[in-house]
Amino acid sequence: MAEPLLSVRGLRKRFGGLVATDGVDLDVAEGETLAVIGPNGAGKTTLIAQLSGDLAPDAGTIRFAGEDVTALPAPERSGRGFARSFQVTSIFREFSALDNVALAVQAHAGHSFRFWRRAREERALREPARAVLAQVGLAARADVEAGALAHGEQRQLEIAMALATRPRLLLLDEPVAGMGIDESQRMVALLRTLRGRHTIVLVEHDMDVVFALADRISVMVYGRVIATGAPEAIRGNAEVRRAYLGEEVRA
Amino acid sequence: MRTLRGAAVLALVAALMAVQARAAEPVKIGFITTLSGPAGVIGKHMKDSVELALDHLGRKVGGLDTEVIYRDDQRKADVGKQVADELLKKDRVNFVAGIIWSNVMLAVAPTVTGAGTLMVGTNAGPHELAGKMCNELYFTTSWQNDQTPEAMGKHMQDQKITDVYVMAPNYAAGKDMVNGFKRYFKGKLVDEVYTKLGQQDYQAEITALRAANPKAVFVFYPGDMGIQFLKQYAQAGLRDQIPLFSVYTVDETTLPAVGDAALGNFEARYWSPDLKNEASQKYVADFKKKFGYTPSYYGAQSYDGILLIDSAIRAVKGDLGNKKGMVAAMRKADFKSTRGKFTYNVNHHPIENFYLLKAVKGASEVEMQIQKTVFENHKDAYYQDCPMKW
Amino acid sequence: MSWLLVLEQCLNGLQFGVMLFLMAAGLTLVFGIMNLVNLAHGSLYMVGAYFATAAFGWTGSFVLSVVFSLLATLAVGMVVEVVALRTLYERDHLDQVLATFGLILFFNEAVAMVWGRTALFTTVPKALSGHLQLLPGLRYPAYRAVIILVGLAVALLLYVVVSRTRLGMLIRAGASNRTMVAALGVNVRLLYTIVFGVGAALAGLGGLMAGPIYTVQPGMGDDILIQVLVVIVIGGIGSIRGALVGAVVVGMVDTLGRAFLKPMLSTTIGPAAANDAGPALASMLIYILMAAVLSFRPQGLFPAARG
Amino acid sequence: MRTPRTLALAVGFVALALVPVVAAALNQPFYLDLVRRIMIFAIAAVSLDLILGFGGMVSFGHAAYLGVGAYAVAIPAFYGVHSGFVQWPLAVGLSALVALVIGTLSLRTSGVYFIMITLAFAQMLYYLGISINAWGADDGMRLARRSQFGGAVDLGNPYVFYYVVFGLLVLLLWLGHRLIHARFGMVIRAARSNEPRLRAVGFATFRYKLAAFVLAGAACGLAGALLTNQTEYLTPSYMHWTRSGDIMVMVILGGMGTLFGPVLGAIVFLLLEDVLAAWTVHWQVVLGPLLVLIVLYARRGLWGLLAGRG
Repeated sequence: MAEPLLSVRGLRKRFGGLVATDGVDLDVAEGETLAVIGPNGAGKTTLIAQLSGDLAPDAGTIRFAGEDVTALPAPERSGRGFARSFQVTSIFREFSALDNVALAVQAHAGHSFRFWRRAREERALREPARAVLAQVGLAARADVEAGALAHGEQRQLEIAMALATRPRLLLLDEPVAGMGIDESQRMVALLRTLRGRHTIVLVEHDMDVVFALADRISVMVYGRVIATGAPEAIRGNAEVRRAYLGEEVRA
Repeated sequence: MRTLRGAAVLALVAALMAVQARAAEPVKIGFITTLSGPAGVIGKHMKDSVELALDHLGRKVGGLDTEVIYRDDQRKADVGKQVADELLKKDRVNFVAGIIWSNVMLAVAPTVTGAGTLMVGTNAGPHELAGKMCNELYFTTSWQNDQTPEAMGKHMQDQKITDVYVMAPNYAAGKDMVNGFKRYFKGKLVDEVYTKLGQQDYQAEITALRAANPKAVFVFYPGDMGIQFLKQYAQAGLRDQIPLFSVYTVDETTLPAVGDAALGNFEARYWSPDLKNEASQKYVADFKKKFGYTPSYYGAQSYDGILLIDSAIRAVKGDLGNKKGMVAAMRKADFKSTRGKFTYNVNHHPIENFYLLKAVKGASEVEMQIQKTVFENHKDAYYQDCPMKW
Repeated sequence: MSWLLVLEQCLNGLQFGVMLFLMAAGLTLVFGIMNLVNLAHGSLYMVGAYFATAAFGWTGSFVLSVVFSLLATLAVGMVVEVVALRTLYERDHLDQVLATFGLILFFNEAVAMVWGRTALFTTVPKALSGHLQLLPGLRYPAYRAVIILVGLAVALLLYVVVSRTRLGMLIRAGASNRTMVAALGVNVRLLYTIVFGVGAALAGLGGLMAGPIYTVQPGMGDDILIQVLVVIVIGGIGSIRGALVGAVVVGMVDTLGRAFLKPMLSTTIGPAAANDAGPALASMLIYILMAAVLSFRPQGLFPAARG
Repeated sequence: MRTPRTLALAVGFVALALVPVVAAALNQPFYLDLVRRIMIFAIAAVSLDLILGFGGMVSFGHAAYLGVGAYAVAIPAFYGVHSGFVQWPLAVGLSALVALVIGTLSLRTSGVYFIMITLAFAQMLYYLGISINAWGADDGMRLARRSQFGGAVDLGNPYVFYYVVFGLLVLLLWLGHRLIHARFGMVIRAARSNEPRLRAVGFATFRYKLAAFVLAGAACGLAGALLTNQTEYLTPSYMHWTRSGDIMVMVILGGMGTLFGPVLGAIVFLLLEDVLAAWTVHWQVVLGPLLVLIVLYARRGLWGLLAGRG
């Protein structure tokens, strides 16, 4: 195997007495979709936050495209091609959907110490933003205030914002959380179009979504990755069933 | 722009003509002081005294119908300047009087005199206005700041007191007071300590003071700082050990709150409620009767301010346009001042006596009692800088 | 300077710190639990001092005046909470700062209308007006010693309540997770009102103890409020322990700065310069301290669990 | 929804522009002074709103720049330099510099900590001001002359001074309008809306917030320069924390996060103060609860009320 795009070694983060991630190792190849699953409190969201740069790990390294990015803050990782969605929808609620995406474009279109020209009249920002909105199926909702969008649409908007930064690596934290069946299916369809074109790390509870999208699956329990493998292998892994899937079934 | 200037000139001319035409109209006096906030207590003393002066004059200053407009400066220089502008330009007052604080006065006085209106200060006495910035249209019925600490310095020098510990708040007036004190006191100073403006707790300083073991203490702590310092000084048990000499610290606005903690304190001042003269006794008696509390020097000099204006208007027979005549009349100080007869120096600041006062147990409460005269006809230290000649 | 002098100045610093703590405890509790920035806390301190002074005038008994003042401030606090502040909990801090700034204006003026602007007379009760001989050569005013003891007792009591009782459990839980407390079936509104009232009473306790040594007048709470804000920010907002540490640190730094900065400076830069720089620096010291602490620990010394 | 505001805006500007004419016609030059002072505080309020309303940075120490700007005029004047070409750029530059220092240290914190640390810095400057004897300490300094601009502009003429202030206010509003809709403004406003998201899409938010903080400080420094010229006096009390509170009240009263709200807030607050203070010495007992009511029931401020329900 060539050098993976993302390579994580020994990632550790504690909060007081609680160890959220306890020496996590991960490798994600270019173009691959890796799903991270695990019960609540397994440390998945903490893992995403450390990958995106919102949380500084206590120990361990994160290498991306051959470069050690462990010490880089979130904006700089974004500049290197990281993009994320949040577990709890995170958008600019007072701005229109198009503004939201245009901001993401703006972040990667030179500096923003520009004080004169109306940003909303910059075609270099608006055109790509419209294109991405169309890609996620929100073209018709471009001028709606983001806070007024339906929940599912807001999640789509988040994906659009991530895509607008032209990422190499997408970090998706439960993209279908809280969605109805229809919305959920639309999101899975959208994510399916991204497979292969982007490298994706996906944290998700919904097993249907996971098995629909993942090339490989890592299982996290109590801050550790207990198994990694192809979906079929994970489905058949007894330890995983006991630690995780069984629990899900009972619940 | 030119048309605008034209409009401005027209407006000014119109305003001047309006003033001229109203010569026989009632006299309007704008009185600026601090009425809101903690310092509002001083403003109340001043306002009540103005009201008493009006009563004594039959509500007619200079024989004219009188309107006094009180405005609150909130103890802020820019607000003082604004209300002064309002009094001058909107109410078109003939006199502006009052002002407690030096900084407010320094912002207001040039505004008033610059507009050709007479200003009668009834408290603040910054040295600038006694010296280089003195003005024909500016009078004060109080004092120049330094005169009072000079009196205390002289008294302590006369008594050959030495090893004196000096304390004051760390701001301009505090340093001025100490400088005034040192102008006449030449004995040994143990230390000079400047504390934070508005400080509440002096225990640390008092501890250091006791450790330094001086023979006397000289302080300047106006308002609530004084109340706190005196209480804590007494509570530390120093009242009986080290005599305390102060200026602008113990007066009738703070005595009710200080109480026994002031007993034995020495102050220097040009006026005290027990001053024996007809005008003062009448003022104090009527004031107590009307308002139910003992007046302070803030009040006495405000009362004087109205009487000074009265004397000026009478001298020009109600012709308020005759500024020259009024200035000439005011220079004579021809009115029954609560401090007794006094004269004006070339800089329009009083040449007056200063007394040593002591806090003693009176009939019901602690009161200030005159011990002796320290200065007779004392001039301030800045009048030679004043270019005015008359 | 002798070590006795240093010791006595440390006691002074401790006493000032304890006074700050009484204010800071209530403020930090209210912030920690209700997420409310209450600038009007200084007004409650003032109200406490006024009630005590007035009650002493009516009854002539120091003890009665203390009891009355504590209860009355508690009541005022609860009324203010119900009438004005309750709706502010979910608002952002800006709204809270503004509304409570309005309350300061109101209280200062209301007090002036009721009691007048002239400062009121209060003094240390006879029984406490003497001095204690702590060490040979070290006498300390009894009243100030009592302030230290009362403050430390309150700190201990608060510690026990917060760490050992059901109320304390709710308070701690409330600070970290409001919805959870509500889910426990606790009447959150009542809990808030009580906590606010207790915070008010603590401020009132500070005020009534301050009355005899400071000045009882309108606006007396404003300056100490700013210092108390410095205390809780240094300590970490929402943390009682932080409030205690912050208060003692601020009290010590301020007092020792005032006492020793000038003498120390005069040995290095000369007496004249020290006379100018010393007092200026001493008055800025606690703000410099706060800026320094926040530069290294943006959440204060003891960040509350809620981050 | 836009109509009442647009109308109010047009009426407001025409009214402000006509104040000198009306004042001259009615022979009431005082209103010139009053409105000029209001507009100066409006400039300060708009500058605060840039960071507070648009950027979500609740600075409780904004009066510090008012003071720095005022000192930047008064100190050169004290040494005989009366040229406004020196004083005013100095006021703007110096307050920008001070804001840069304060902002660099303060913006590491957030929430209440930010409110308090900005307050602390303002207090430091206040105590510094009252301690410097050479520059008047607590007493302050008188400005012997208003800033001189050669023969071009004579601030001694109240009408000229009025239109200078009016012009600067309009200029600030115009620049502000461009700024908040430009890329920079989008970033600032988005930072208020959701800073973690903004960082996640790739903005290093600190430098943009700091830049806004510095711009706001600079604009407020200009207001300080104008205020000393208005008062012809400088005191450190321009920097007192209650002054910061006043400016903040103006912003919120008028409606934060809008350009014209702070102007309206300054007008209403200072007029109210003038009217109430003339009516009763207990005016603060009215003003205080009024503030509480506005916070509780008119959250978008007076400018928001003008828009009606929308």
